[in-house]
Amino acid sequence: MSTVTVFGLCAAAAVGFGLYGLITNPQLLRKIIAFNLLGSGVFLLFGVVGRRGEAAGIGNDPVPQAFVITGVVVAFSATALAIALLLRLFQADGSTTLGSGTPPSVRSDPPGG
Amino acid sequence: MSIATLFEIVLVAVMLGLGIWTITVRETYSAAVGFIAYGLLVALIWVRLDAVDVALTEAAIGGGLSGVLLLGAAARLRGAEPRAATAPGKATRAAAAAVSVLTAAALATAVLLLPDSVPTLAPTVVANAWATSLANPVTNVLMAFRAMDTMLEKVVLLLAIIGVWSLASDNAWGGRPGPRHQADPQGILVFLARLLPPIGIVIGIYIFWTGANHPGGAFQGGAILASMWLLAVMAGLTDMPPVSSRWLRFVLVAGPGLFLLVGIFGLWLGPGFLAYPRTLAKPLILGIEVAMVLTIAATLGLLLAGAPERSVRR
Amino acid sequence: MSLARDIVTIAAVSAGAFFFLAGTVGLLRFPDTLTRLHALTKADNLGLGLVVLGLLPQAGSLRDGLKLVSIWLLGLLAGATVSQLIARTARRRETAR
Amino acid sequence: MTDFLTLALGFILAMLALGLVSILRGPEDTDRMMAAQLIGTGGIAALLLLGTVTGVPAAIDVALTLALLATFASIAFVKKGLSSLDADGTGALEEK
Repeated sequence: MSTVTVFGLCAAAAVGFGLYGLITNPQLLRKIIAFNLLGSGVFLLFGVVGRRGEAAGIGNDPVPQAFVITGVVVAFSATALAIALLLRLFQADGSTTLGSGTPPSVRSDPPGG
Repeated sequence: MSIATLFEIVLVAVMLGLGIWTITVRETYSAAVGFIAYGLLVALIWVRLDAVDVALTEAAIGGGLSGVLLLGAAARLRGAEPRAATAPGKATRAAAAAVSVLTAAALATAVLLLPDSVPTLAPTVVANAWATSLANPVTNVLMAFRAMDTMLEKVVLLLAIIGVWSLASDNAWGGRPGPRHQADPQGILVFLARLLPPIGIVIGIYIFWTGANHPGGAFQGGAILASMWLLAVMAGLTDMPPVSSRWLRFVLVAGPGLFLLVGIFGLWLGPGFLAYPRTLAKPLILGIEVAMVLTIAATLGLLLAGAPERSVRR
Repeated sequence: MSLARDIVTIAAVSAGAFFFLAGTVGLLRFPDTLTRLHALTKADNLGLGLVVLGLLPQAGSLRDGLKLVSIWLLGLLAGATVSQLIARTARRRETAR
Repeated sequence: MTDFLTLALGFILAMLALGLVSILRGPEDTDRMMAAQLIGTGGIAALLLLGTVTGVPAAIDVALTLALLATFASIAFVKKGLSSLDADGTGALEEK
């Protein structure tokens, strides 16, 4: 087995675990973590394909590398925004899930202080 | 099987074990810890794949900033865990497992059946490196050949920070994010927060500067600077600025703003948007990167700090 | 010359690996936070230090060597500070009981 | 030489995994705080060895970055632990 095969299969497995966690975990924070896991698997697939494209003295095709760096930054921004939304939901509603059931009684903020 | 392959399998096994653990463990807090370790192992894999630029980013984000972000959220939500909602039923779980296994299997098949002829853009990148006189191919792609992506990525960071700020409650609008940390003058934390940031700032600037010719760059350097800033905040040596302050907003838009200006400049004088004049390519790229490293450090620090919580009015 | 370097590397890296082993065994076997912290610092300071020492002869340039040493120094600084903080937390938790 | 370093690398990784298992199971929060520290040092040692084995000298820069960010993560971790202690009502250090 070559490096590419081992890490490629690992990336596929990471995507699978991430997807499973994303669907089955009711906690929103856990969903965010699982989504990051899924994302890292996708990025690794880029890396594996880039590794195959080694040429001209560069060990890994620089174009997918640049894509992954951009992707990591965007994923981080999305994670930060998602966590801020979650914390706000918790503050307003006391819940950490998007469950059905009783409609949340949104406590309005005290009028602008 | 060679020793190298054996090592790779050990690495992958530990990483996937951590991945499973992160998904299945009961406490969210532990899952966040697991995710930090996972990020570190992913950085190791990137080094093994000879993509050191990505490894640097992953070490800075996956192992560092993302982990701290998740831990902070997990610590805050801790009390809410016991009354967590019901887990999905057996049927849902089975369906989810089936979907996940199918997806993973499809990807694995794709990996195993990759065609023998390998498309690569590496020779093209190397052949065009003269245009910028930078030796790091990844920086060339990020800052010149696909500069549009990088510019828009900075805009995404900016949008994220606007999104986070707009979640502030009415009485904290425009205020300072996070709690005020009290400095304990005798404390070990204050000692560290005085000693480490100077070293960290030097290393951050080094990582940024070396990005022209070796792995590194503005984003990775900015992440280090942001962590040093937050360390000083956590030790209570300084406070987060109110998000309504002018200079802070100026720093936040400086990077993408300068990028955009240079881009329009290229449209006006040169052949197209973001086309650098040949003689000025390197100074222009460096100028954009200097502005960007500051913007990135401020943005990452503020993203980690979260929505404003304290009013500026006393 | 190259042989002498390799011998230094093998000896120091083996010793470093041994301290990582010792630290891990300590973490697994010791009963409470403070003793485990004691085990952890072995892996922290000596393990990393010996690995760095072993890699120094393999470093390509003086600059790489300096970076290696500064990594170890940073590790020492972090280890000393963080274990102090953890120990303090453990102490506070115990008095709180 | 490369083979020996690869072996050492695999060994340290295995130790890291074992240490993580013991710590992550750990009943106390302080045990988990140690995890962040262990990940930092073990990971740095592994990165340095990997850089030498794979012939990527720039791995040293990754290790340098990690040394700083792992310290930051550990401190953030301990701080969070301290503040959760405060939330238990044993002291008021933070939160306004």
